[in-house]
Amino acid sequence: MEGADAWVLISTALVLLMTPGLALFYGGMTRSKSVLNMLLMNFYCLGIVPLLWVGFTSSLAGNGTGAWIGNFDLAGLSGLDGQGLLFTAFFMTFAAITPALISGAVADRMKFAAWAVFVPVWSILVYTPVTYWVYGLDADTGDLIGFLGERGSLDFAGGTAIHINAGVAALALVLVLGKRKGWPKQPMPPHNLPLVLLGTGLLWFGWFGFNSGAAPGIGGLDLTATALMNTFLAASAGMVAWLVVERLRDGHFTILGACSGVVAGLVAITPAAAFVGGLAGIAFGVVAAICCYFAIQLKGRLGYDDSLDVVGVHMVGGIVGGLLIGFFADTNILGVGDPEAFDEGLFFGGGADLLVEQAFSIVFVLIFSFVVTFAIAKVLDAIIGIRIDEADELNGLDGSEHAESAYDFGAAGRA
Amino acid sequence: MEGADAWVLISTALVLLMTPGLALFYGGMTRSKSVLNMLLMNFYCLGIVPLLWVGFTSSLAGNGTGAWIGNFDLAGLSGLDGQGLLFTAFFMTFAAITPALISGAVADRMKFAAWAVFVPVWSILVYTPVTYWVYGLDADTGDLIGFLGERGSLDFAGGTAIHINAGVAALALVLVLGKRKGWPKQPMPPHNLPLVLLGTGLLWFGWFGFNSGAAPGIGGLDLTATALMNTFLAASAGMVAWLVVERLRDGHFTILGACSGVVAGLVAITPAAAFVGGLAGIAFGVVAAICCYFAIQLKGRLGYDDSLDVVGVHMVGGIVGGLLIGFFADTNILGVGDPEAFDEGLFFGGGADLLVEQAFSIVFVLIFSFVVTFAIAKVLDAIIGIRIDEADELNGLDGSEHAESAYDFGAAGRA
Amino acid sequence: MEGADAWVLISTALVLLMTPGLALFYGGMTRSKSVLNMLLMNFYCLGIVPLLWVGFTSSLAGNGTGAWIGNFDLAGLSGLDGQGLLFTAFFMTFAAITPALISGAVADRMKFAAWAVFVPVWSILVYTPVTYWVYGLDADTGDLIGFLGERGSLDFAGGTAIHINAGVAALALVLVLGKRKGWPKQPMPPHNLPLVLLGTGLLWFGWFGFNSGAAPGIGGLDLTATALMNTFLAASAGMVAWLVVERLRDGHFTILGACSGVVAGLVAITPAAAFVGGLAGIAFGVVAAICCYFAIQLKGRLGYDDSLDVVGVHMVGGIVGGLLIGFFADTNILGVGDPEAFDEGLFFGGGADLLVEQAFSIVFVLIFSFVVTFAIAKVLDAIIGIRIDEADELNGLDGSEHAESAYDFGAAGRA
Amino acid sequence: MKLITAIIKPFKLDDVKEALKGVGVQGMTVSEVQGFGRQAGHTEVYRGAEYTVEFVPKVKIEVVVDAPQEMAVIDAITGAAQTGKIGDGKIWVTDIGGLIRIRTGERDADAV
Amino acid sequence: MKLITAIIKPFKLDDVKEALKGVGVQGMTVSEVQGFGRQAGHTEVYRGAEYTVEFVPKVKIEVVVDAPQEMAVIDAITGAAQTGKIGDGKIWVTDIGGLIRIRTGERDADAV
Amino acid sequence: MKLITAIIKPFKLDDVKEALKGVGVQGMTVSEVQGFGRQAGHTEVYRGAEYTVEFVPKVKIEVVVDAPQEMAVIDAITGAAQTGKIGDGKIWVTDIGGLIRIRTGERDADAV
Ligand SMILES: Nc1ncnc2c1ncn2[C@@H]1O[C@H](COP(=O)(O)OP(=O)(O)O)[C@@H](O)[C@H]1O
Ligand SMILES: Nc1ncnc2c1ncn2[C@@H]1O[C@H](COP(=O)(O)OP(=O)(O)O)[C@@H](O)[C@H]1O
Ligand SMILES: Nc1ncnc2c1ncn2[C@@H]1O[C@H](COP(=O)(O)OP(=O)(O)O)[C@@H](O)[C@H]1O
Repeated sequence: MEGADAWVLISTALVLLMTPGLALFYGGMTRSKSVLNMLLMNFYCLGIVPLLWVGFTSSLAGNGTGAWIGNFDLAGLSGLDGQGLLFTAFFMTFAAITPALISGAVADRMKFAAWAVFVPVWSILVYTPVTYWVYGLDADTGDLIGFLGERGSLDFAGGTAIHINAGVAALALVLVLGKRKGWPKQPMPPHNLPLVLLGTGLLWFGWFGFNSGAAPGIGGLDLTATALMNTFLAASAGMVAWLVVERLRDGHFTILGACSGVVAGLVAITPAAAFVGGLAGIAFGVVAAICCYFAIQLKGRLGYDDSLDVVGVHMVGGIVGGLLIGFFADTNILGVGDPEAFDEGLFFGGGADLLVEQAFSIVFVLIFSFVVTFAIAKVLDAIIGIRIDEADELNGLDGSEHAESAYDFGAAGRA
Repeated sequence: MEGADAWVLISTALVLLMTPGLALFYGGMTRSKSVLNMLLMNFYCLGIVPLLWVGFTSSLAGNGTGAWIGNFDLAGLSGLDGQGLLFTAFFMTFAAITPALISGAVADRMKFAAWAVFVPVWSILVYTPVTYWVYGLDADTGDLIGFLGERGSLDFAGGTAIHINAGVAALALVLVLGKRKGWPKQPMPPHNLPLVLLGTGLLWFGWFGFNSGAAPGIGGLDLTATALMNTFLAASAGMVAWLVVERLRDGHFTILGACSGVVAGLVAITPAAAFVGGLAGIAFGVVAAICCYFAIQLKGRLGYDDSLDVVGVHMVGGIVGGLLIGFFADTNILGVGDPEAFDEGLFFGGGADLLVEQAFSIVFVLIFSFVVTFAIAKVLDAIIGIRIDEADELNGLDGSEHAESAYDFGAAGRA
Repeated sequence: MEGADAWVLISTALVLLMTPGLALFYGGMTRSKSVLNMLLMNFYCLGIVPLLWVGFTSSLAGNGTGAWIGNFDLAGLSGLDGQGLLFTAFFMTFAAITPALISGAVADRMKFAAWAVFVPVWSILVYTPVTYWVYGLDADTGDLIGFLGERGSLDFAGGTAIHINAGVAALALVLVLGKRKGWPKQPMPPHNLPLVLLGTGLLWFGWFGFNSGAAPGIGGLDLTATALMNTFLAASAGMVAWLVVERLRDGHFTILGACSGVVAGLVAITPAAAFVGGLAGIAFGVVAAICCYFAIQLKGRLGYDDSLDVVGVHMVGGIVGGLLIGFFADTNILGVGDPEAFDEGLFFGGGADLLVEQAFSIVFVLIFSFVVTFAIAKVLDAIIGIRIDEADELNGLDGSEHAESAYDFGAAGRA
Repeated sequence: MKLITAIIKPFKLDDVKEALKGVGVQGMTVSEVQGFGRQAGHTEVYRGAEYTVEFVPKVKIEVVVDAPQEMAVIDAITGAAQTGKIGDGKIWVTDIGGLIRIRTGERDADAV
Repeated sequence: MKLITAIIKPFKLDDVKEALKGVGVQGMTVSEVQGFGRQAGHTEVYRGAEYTVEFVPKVKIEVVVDAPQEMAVIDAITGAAQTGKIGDGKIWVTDIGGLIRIRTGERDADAV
Repeated sequence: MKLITAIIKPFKLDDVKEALKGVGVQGMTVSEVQGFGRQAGHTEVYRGAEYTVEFVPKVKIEVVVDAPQEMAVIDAITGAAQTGKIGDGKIWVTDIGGLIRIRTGERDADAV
C-alpha cells in the first residue's frame, strides 16, 4: 500500500467527520428548541446519500461518454478495483455533505418528512449532473469529459460543484419555504456557541482531507503539500480578516465571527487548492471573509431568511474562490510545473480567458441549480407540504417533528 | 515506512478517540446528575487497561502455543520490533474500549470504586482469554491457534470478542446490580442529545480504523478499501433502517434513533468487514438496525435495566453480524481472491458449516462471558458492594461519587 | 508518496485539531460567562500565528547560520520543496498552539485587544528565538546549530520550547495581570466538564501526531512506534496516578482529575518521546501526575492566580519531563540503536552530564521567557491596558468583550 | 402596593414587555417556569419508549406596582398575552406590605 | 383565593403532582430553585481545591386555589413530599386578591 | 409571618447569604431570574446583526421569617446587596397566612 493510499483512506475518514462537524456548527447556531432537527437534517445525509451513491449516482456522476451525464457502468460498485472502491468511498463523503450544507438555510421551519424526500431527489437531479459536468471522466481515456471541466474551468475540490451549488439551492429553497415566524424582528441568536466552535474545528480538520485527499494521485507529495498549505492559510487569513472587519464595523471580535471567517476562507480555497501557490491562500481567505461578511448583511435588505447564512457564506465564498482562480491560477506552483496543465490566471500572465471560463461555469451552475431546486421545492410543497405548522414552529421542531428534547439539565428531570 | 504502517498508526489514533467518543455517546444519554460518572467509567478504561496490556494481557491474549491462553513471552513489551510495537498499541485501544462498552448498562447506580476494580479484573479474566480464543496466534508459525479461531469461525475486528462479549457481560452485571430507582416507571430521557450525536460521529470516524486498520497487512489496499466500504455502508444503512422502523412504529424520526442505527450497523459489520463484499454491508446495517430496535423493547418486558441498551445494541448487533457472516462470507471479494482463505457463507455456496461454526463461537462466548462476569460481580458485591446508596443515587452520582457538577450555567455561580 | 509523508500530513491535521481541543478543554473549565472569551483566545492563535509563520517566523525559528537566531532565507515560503512545505505546515500547528497554552492562566479577566497584540508579539520575541535555540538547523549542513540543541540537551517535540516556555510565560503574564475578583475566596468551578473531557480526548488524539509526526524521517517506523507507545503510556499512567493521588488526598476520583492526569503525562513525555523506550512512558506519566497535582496546590499559597493551572501543568510537567530524560534517555531503544545518537541518562549508564544539560536548558528558557514575557506584558499594560474593567469582569467577558452569549437554553429565548 | 404575577406563553414575553412599558411600568422580574394545566403536554419517544411530558414551558412575570395601576397592568398583560388558545396562562394579584429600592433605600411608590 | 407555595425535593415532584391531581387541582406552576436550610449542602473538589456548596436543588410549586381547598392541598403536598429526612421543604400560604384566566378574562374561582 | 422577596445582583448572593445568616435566618430559597428595569441591558452582535438584550440576570431570594424579624432581614439584605449602582434591585414583603415544615408538619414560627 502506497503512502498516497493511506492519505486517501484517512481523508475519507476526515471528510466523513465533516458532516457531524457541520451538524454541530449549524446546530449550535439554531435556537435550543430546534437543534435536534438541524442535527438530523445533516446526519440523515450520511445515511441516505451513500446508499444512492453506491447504487448509481456515483457511476452517473463520474464516468461516461458524453458531456452531460455519465452512465451506469459502475453502478452497484461493479467492476471497481481497490483504488476505484477507495475513491468511491472518498467521494461518497462529498456527495453526502453537499445537501447537508443546504440545511442551514431552512433551520427551524421545514417538515422533516419533506427534507427526507428532498435530499435524495436533489442529490439525483442536481448534485449528480453538476458533478458530472465538472468532474466527469471519459470512461475510456480517463480525460475530463463533463462539459464544464472539458471547457477548461477549474474546480479542484468542489467550489462550483459543491459550495455554489448548495448555496444557490439554499436560496431557492428558502424562497419557497418562507421566513421563520418573527424574523427579522425577533432576535434568534445562536443557542450554543461552544458547539459552533467545535463544529468549526472539526470542519477545518476534515477540510485538509477534503482539499488535498485527491492530490497525491495528481501531483504527489508536492501538490498535496501545496493544497494543504493553501487550505491552512485561507482558513487562518479568513479568520483574521473577519475579526478585523467586524471589529471595525460592529466594535467587537466575536467567536461566531472567527468561525465564520474560517469557513469562508475554506470555502473559497476549495476550488483553488491545487491551482494556486505561495501565499495566494491568504488572499483567498481575506477576500472571501470580507465579501461573505457583507453578503450576509444583504439578506435583511433583500428579505429572504437564509437562517444560518448558507447563501452568504457558501454561495458567495464559492463564487469568490472560483473567480479568484481566474487571477491566481499558476502552473509554476509546487506540484504542477507543467505549463500546459491548465490555463493561468490574470496575475500570472494567462489573460482573462480563465476568468471568463470560471464565470461561465459559475453562472451556469447558479442558474441550473436554482431553477431545478426551486422546481423540486414547489412540487414537494404541493404534494406533501414543506413547511410545518405555526404552533409547532413556535414550540420548536424538536418536540413536534422528533418527539425529543435536546437538553434536560434540570434537577427535577422532566419537571 | 510503508503506507500500510501509516494507516495502522492513524488507525491507532482513530480507535483511541472512540473511547472519548463512546463516553460522550453514553454520557449524553444519562441524566445530567450522573453524566460525569459515565464519562469517567469510560475514560478510566483508557487509563488502566493499557497498563495491563503492556504489562502482560497483550502477550497472554495474542501469542502462545496452546488453544486456550497465550504465554508471557511478550510481556512488558519485550522482544517487539516496530511492527509488533505498533500493533500492540493498535490493539491496546481495542482492549481499552471493550470494558468501556459495558458501562452504558450500569449507568447512574454503580459505585465507582467497584467499577475501578471490575475493569481490570474483567479485562484479565474475560477479555484476555476470549481474545486469545478468537485471535491467538501460534508463537512460532503465526497461524491462528486460539480454539475458536482455529475451528474456523470468523471475526474480523471484534464482533464476538468485543461486542458480544461486552454486551452479555453488561447483562450479567445489571442482573447483579439491579434496576435504577424508579425504572421503568419514571422517565429517564437523555440529558444532552447533541453530545450523543457528537459521540456517534466520533465513533463512526474511529470505526474506519477499528474495522480496516489491520486490513493492509492481510489484503493490501484492496482488502482495506473493502473493509472501509463495508463499514461505511453498514452505518448508513443502519441509520436509514432505524429511522424507517421508528417512523412506522412510533411516528417520528429521531436523532437518537439515527445514532442508534449507525452504531447497530457498525457493530454488526465489525466481525464481517473483511469477509463480505459488494453491497453486503447494506444488508448488515438493515438487519442489525431492525433486530436491535426490537431487542431494546424487550428489556421492559424481561425486566432487566440495561440503561443505555448495551445488550440490545452491542450483544444483539454482534450476534446479528456474526450470524450474517454465515450467509454472506465470500472469498471472491476484492482483497481476498483465495478460495481457501476461509469458509464461504450459505449465499455463496459454502453450505451451513460456517453458519454453525459462527453460532458455536457466539454461544460459547455468550456463556463464558456471562458466567464469569456474573461471578466477578457477585464477588465484588460481597466484598466492597457494587451499588451506591439510595440517597446518592437520587441526588446523582456526580456529586456523591465524584464531588463534581457537570454543568454550571447559572449567573449566580454556585447559587 | 511515502508512508512517512502520509503520516506527517495526517499529523499536521491532528495537531491542528489540538488547538480547538485545547480551547474546549480550557473553555469547559472557565465560568459560563467567559467561555467564549477563552475559546477565542485559543482559536485566534490559529488565525494570526500561521500568517506570521509563513511570513518569516518559520524561517527565523528554523534555519540559520548562528547559534541565536535564524535568517530570512525561507521567509514567505520561498525555496521550499514538498517536504519543506509540509514540515512548515506541520510546525505551524505547534507555533499556533504554544501561545494558546498561555491563555488558560489569564482566564476571565484579560482585555481581548491586549491578547490580540500579545500573541504575535510573544510569538516573535519569545517563541521564535527559543525554538531556534532548541531546534535551529544549520542552513548548509542540516545539523543542530541553535545553542541549546547544539550543546546536547534533548527536547523531542517541545517540552522546553513549548510547554515550559508557555508555562512560565503564563506565570509572568498573571503576575502583571493580577487575580480574578474574588479569587481565591469565591469558588470558580468549571462550568462544563463534558467539554473538558471532549477537549482532553481531542488533545490525546492529536498528541500522537504532535509527538510522533516527525519521527519517521528520523528513525522510520521503529522510532515512530516508540514515540507513539511512549505517548500512549504516559497519558494512561498519568490518568491513573492522578486518580490515585486525589482519591487518597481528597477522597474522590474526579473527571477533572483524570483529564488533568492525562494532560500532565502527555506534557511530560513530549520532550522525551523518541529518547526513551520500554515502559519508561509509564514512569513519566506517574511522576508528572504526582508533581503537577502538588504543584497546583501551591498557587493558593503563593498567591498568583494561574486560573486553569497552566503553570502547574505545563511548566511543571515540562520540567518533570525534561529532567526525567536525564535519567531515562537510552540509545538502545527501538528506532535508535546508534550509541552516538545522543547522551544517555543516569539510569542507562550515561552519568549526570545529560541531566545537567537538561537542567541548564530548562533554567535558561525559564529565565528568558519569564523576563521577556513580563516585559511585554508591562509594556502592553502601559500602552493599552491588559485588564478589563471590574464591572465587565463581574458580568463576564463574553458580553462585554465579545457581545455574545455562550448559551441560550431558555424557552423564552432572550428573556 | 400590589405584586402582579403572570404566567404566560414564552413567545409572548416580548409583546407583554412592550405592553407593560406602554402603561408606564418601569421594572419587572421574569423567570422560566413549567406549567401544568388544561393545555396538554407532549409525548417524547426514546428508542421506542414513550414518555408523556405533562409540563409545558411558561414564563412568569412579576411586577410590583402602586395599587391604582393594578387594573391597567392586568389589562396590558391580558391584551398582549392572549392568543385565545388553551394555555394562555393566569394572572394573580397579591398585596405587598412595602417595596424597597436596595440602591437608595427608597420605599414604596418611590421605589418602583 | 389562596396561593400555596411549596418547596420540595426535586425527585418528589411527580408524586406531589399526582397527589394534587388527586384532590382536584387542575393547574400549577413549577420552577427549579436552590434551597438553603438545615439540610447540609455538599462538597466539591476541583484539582484539590475544596468548595462547599451550601445550596441544594429544590423544586418550587405554586398553586392557586379557592380558599376552602387550602387544607386539602396542603395535606396532599405534605403527604406526598414527606420523606421524614431533613430538607423535605416548606409550604406557605398567601392571600391573593384575584385570579384571572388570560385566555377568557374569567376571574377568581372561574379562572382556576 | 412574612415572606421577604429580594431581587439582587447575582454576584452579591454570597454576601447576602452571609448577612442573612448573621441575623439568624436559617433558611431561604433562591432562584435565577431576569430583571428589567432602569439598569440598561446590553447589545449582542451576531454576524453583523445587532440585538438589544433588555433583560439582566438577577437572583431572587425568598425568606420566610417571623414578623418581628422583618426589619432586621431587610436591613441585612440592603446592607449586603448595595453597590450604589443602578440595578441593585428591590425588596418587597408579603404577609403569609402560615408556614409548614413538610418533614414534621410543624407550623409558623416552629416551621422556620
Ligand atoms: N391553579 C393554578 N395555580 C398556579 N398556576 C396555574 C394554575 N392553573 C394554571 N396555572 C398556570 O397557568 C398555565 C396555563 O393554564 P392552562 O390550564 O393550561 O390554560 P388556561 O389558562 O388557558 O386555562 C399553566 O401552564 C400553569 O403554569
Ligand atoms: N425561612 C425560609 N424561607 C424560605 N425558604 C426556606 C426557609 N427555610 C427553608 N426554606 C426552604 O426549604 C428547604 C428545606 O429546608 P431545610 O431547613 O433544609 O429542611 P426542613 O424543611 O426539613 O427543616 C430549603 O432548602 C429552602 O429551600
Ligand atoms: N416594578 C418592579 N417589579 C418587579 N421587579 C422589579 C420592578 N422594578 C425593578 N424590578 C427588579 O429589580 C431589578 C433592578 O431594578 P432597576 O430599575 O434596574 O434598578 P434599581 O433597583 O437600582 O432602581 C430589575 O432588574 C428587576 O429585576
